[in-house]
Amino acid sequence: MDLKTPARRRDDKGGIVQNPYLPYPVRIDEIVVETEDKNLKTFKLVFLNKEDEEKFNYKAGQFAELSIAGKGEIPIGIASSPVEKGFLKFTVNRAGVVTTHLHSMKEGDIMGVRGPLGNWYPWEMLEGKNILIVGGGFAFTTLRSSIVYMLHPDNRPKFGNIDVVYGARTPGMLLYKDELIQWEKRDDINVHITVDTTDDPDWKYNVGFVPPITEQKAPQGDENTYAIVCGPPIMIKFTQPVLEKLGYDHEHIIMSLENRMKCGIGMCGRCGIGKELVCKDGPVFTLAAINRTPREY
Amino acid sequence: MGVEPDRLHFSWISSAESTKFVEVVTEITEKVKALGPNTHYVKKEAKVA
Amino acid sequence: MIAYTDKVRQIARRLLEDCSVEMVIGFRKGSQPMMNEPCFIKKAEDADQLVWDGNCGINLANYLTGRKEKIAVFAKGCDSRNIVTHIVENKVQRDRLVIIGVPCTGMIDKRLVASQTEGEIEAVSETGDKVVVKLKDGGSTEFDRRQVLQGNCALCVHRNPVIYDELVADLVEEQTDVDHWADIREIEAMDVEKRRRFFEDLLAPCIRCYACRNACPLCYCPTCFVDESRPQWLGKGQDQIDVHTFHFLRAFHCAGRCTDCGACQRACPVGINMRLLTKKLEKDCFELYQWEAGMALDQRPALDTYKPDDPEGFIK
Amino acid sequence: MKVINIDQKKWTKGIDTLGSSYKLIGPVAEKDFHTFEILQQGQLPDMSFTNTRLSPKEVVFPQSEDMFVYSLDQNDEDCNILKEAPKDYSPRVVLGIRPCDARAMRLVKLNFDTEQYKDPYWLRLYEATTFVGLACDQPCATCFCTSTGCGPYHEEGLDILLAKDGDGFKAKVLTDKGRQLAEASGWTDTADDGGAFENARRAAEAGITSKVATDRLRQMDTLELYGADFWEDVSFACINCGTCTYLCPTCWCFDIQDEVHGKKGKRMRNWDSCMFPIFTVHTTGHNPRGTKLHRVRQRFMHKLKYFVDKYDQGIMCVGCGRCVQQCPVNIDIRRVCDLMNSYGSENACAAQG
Repeated sequence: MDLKTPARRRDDKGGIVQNPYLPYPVRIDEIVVETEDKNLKTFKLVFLNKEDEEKFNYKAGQFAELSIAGKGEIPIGIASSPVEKGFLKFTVNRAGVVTTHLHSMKEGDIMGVRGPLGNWYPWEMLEGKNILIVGGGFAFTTLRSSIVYMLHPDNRPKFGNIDVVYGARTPGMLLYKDELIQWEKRDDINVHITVDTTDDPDWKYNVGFVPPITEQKAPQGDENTYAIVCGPPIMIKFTQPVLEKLGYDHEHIIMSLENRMKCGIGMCGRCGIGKELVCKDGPVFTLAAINRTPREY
Repeated sequence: MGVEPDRLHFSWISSAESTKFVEVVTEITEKVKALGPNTHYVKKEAKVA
Repeated sequence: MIAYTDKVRQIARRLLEDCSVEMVIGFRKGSQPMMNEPCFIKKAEDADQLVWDGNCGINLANYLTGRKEKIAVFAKGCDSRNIVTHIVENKVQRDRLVIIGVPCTGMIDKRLVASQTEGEIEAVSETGDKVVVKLKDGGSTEFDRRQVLQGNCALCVHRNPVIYDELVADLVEEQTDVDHWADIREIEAMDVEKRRRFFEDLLAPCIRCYACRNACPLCYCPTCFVDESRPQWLGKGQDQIDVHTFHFLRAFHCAGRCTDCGACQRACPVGINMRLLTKKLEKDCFELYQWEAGMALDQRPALDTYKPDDPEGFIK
Repeated sequence: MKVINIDQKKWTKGIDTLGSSYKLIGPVAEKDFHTFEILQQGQLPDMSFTNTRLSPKEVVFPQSEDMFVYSLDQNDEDCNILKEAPKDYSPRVVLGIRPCDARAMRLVKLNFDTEQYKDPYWLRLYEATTFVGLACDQPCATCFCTSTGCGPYHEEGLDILLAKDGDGFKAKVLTDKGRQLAEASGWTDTADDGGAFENARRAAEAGITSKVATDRLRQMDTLELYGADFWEDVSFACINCGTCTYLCPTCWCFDIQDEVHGKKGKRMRNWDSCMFPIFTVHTTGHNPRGTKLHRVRQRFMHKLKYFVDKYDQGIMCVGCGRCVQQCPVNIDIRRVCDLMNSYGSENACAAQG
C-alpha cells in the first residue's frame, strides 16, 4: 500500500471518512510561560496545511489530543476560542511523559493535533441565559475559550449577565493575567478574581478559596441562569453545595470531567463512567447526568 | 537464557586498583568484540517500514 | 486430604465465634471440576462454605497484603513459606495473623488430568491415593494421585507448613527420594544457542496477560517495572524481546524469594512453565548460599545479606 | 432447505483452491490447545477442536498493531509527521470460527463502527474477512451461548455456516461474501437436506445445559447494582490478571503507545485490560478505579449492565465460557450474572446459594 495514502473508509453515505487517529501536523508558533512556577505554558499552534485548519472546526469546551512523535498523545482542553482564527492555543501543565517533553520543545518545532474531540458547553441551549463561570487553577483553559467566545461582539448580545469567579493559589499562578485585567475593567462581564493567599500588599482583588468567594459574589440561580464549573476535584466538591444553596438546579450546573484517555473517540474503553465515556459522551456533563453515573473519575 | 557467558562479567575491583580496572576492561572488551554484536536481544527495526 | 474439610470448617467456625480473628481466608468449592475459589468468610455460620482438597493450589499468601483485619489463613507448606517471606519483608504482621497449617500431599494438575482424559470431564473426586474422573458421557477413569500432581508438588520437599498456630491434621512425611533439579540441570547442559531457542519456544505463546505475575505472592510491587512509564523499561507490544525481558526480569526479582509454589504456572492461560526460570535461581541460591526461601522468621534472605565467606565463583 | 454438500475430497480441494485468492486462517492444534492461525499452503484447518483457548478476535483486532510510522530525523522533510503504517487488507477467510465468536464480532462492531467515528483498522480487517462458521454439535459444560442471544448454530456475523456431516460438511450460504467464497472454492453441490440441518440445530441447542438468566438486567437501576453488597465477595479471589479480558471475544479495550528505534518510530496499539490498575490511573496518581473491587465490578458491569443500557442489544457476552475455564481463581461470570440479575429480588438468596 502506498504510504502516502491515508487509510480512508467509506461511510454509509458513500462519503470518505478520515482516519480519526491521524493527527494534523502543526508547528509551534509561540510559547508563553503562564505561571511563576513555570509549570504551565501556553502553546500557540499553527496548522501546516490550510485545509486541516478548516476541518478543525471546534466550539468552546472541546478538547484535542496533542501528539508528539515518539512520546504519545495527551488530551488537553482547547484554550483558544473559535472566534480567534489562524491558530490553536493549549495551556499545558507539566506532569507526565508527553507534557514534560512538550515543555522542552521550542518554537518552530513540529507536532500533531487530533480533534476537536468531545462535547462543547451547550451553547445552543445557553443562548439568552445568564452564565456563571467558576474556575480554579489551570482548569481555566476551556473557560477562557468560553469567555472570549461570549465576549465577541457577534455573540455578546446572545447572552444575559456573565459572571466569572476564578481563583488560583497565588497571584503568580493565575492564567491569562492580562486578559483577566482587561475583563475586570469591562462592564459587560463581572469578573471576580481570587487567590488562596498572597503577601502582595498591592493585591486589589479577592483573597479566599473559590467556594466562599462564589457564595459572596455569584448571582442567585434561577431558571435563566446556568453555572459552568471547571477546576480541581476539591474545588468542585466544595463549590457544589454553594451552588445548591444559591439555588442552582443540578440540570443547570455544567461540569467538565477529566479521566485517563487514549483514543479520545470512544473506542479504547478506559475513560468510562458507567455507560458514558468521558471522551465522547463528555467531557461536558450536567451535574444531574453525573449523579446518574458511578463516580469513577 | 542464551546470552553468551563472555558477554557478562562481574569483577571485584577496588577504587585504588586502577591498573586492574584497565586490564579487566580491556580483556572484556576484546572478548565481547570477538563475540560480535548481540543480535538476539536487539529489537528489530524491520517492522517499521 | 479431602478429610481435612471438616477440620477446616471446625477451626474457622471456632476462630470466628470466639472473635480471635475478623476474617478467615480459605477456599470454597469452585464451579469447575478441579477448581476451588479463594474466598473469605466473616461469619461463623458461613464456615460450611469452606472446603479443602487437592484443588487448593492457589497460594493464599497472595491475599494477605494490604489488609487491615486480623486474619486467619490456611497455609500449605509453600503458602507458609511465602507468609514467612511476607513477614520478613514487612508486608504482613505476624501478630495480626493466625496461621492454620495444612500438611499437604500435593495439588492436582488439572491440565495434566484433562490431557490424559478422553472426553469432557464432568467431575473429579479423590479417594485415598486415587483421583477419580467422571466423564460427561458416563464413563470414568482413575489415576494414581501421584501421577497427576502439579510439577512443583511432585518434587516438593517442604509439604508441611514451616510456621503455624495450629494444624488441621498430623504432619505428613516429607519426600526424600525426589530429584528436585533434574529439569534445570537439563537446561544448564544445553549450549548457548540451544538454550536460547529453548526459551524462545517456551515463551512464544505468552499473551502478556500477567497472570503469572499477579498470581505470585512475591509480586506485590505497587507499580511493576513493566507498567512504569517514567522511564519505560520495556515495550508494550508482542515483540519477543519485550516478552522475554518481562519473564527474565520477573524471575530475577523472585531470586532467593521464590518457594516454587507453582502459582504462576497454574495461572497461565496458555500453559507456559515459567517455573523453569525461577527454579534455576532457586537452585543457584541453594547451591551458592544453602538458602531456601521462607524457612525461618529470623533469617535474612540470601540476596539481602553479605557475609565475608559468600562464594565469589562468578568473579574471575 | 437447500444446503451445499461438501464431502471430504471437495473440502480439501476447495481449501487448496481458496489459498490462491484468500489468506486462510483456521484452527491449528498447538501443544495442549487450538489457536487460530494463518494456514500454510497445503495445510488444512483442524476442524475437530471443541473451542480455541484464545478467541479469534485477533483476526480483526491484533493484540499488537502498528498504526503510524514516522521519522525523528531532523534532516527528513517529514520529520515528526505521522504517516499511515503499511497494511495488508487483502481478502482473507476464517475457517471454522464458532458461531459465538462470530456474534462477538458483531457486538464489538458496535464499538468500532459508530455514526461519529469509524475505527479504520478494525473495520478494514473485518470487511476484508469472510467468516466461515462451524456449528457446535458438542458444546462444553461451560458453554451458555443460548442464554446470551446466541447459539450453537447461530448465523449472525457469519457468511457461511458449516455443520459436520460424516467426513465432510453441510453448508448454508448466508451472505454475498459467502456466495463468492463458495463459488471460488467450487463448493456448489446443492441439495435438499430434508430438514437435517434444522434437526441438528435443535439437538445442539438442547445439549447446552448451562443457563444464565439475564431478563432483569435491563430494568435494574445502574447505581443500585453498582452499590450492591456482593462485589466484595465476587472480587475477593481476583488477582487482577488480564486473562479473562484477553481470552474474551467481546473485550476490545486497547492502549496506544509510541515506540522508537533509532531515528524511526511507530505508534502502535495493544490490547489493554480493565483488570490492570494502570488502565485508568491519572498522571496525578489518582485512580478512579483504584481497588480490585472497582476493576472486577467494572468488567462485569460493563458486560452485563452498561452495555445493555447503551445499545439495548443484550449483554456483551456470547457465552463461550473461556473466562470461566481459564480464570486461575475460578471467578465464574455465570454466577455473577445470576447475582446481578436477581439482585434485590426475592430470589437473591437462591442465586447465591
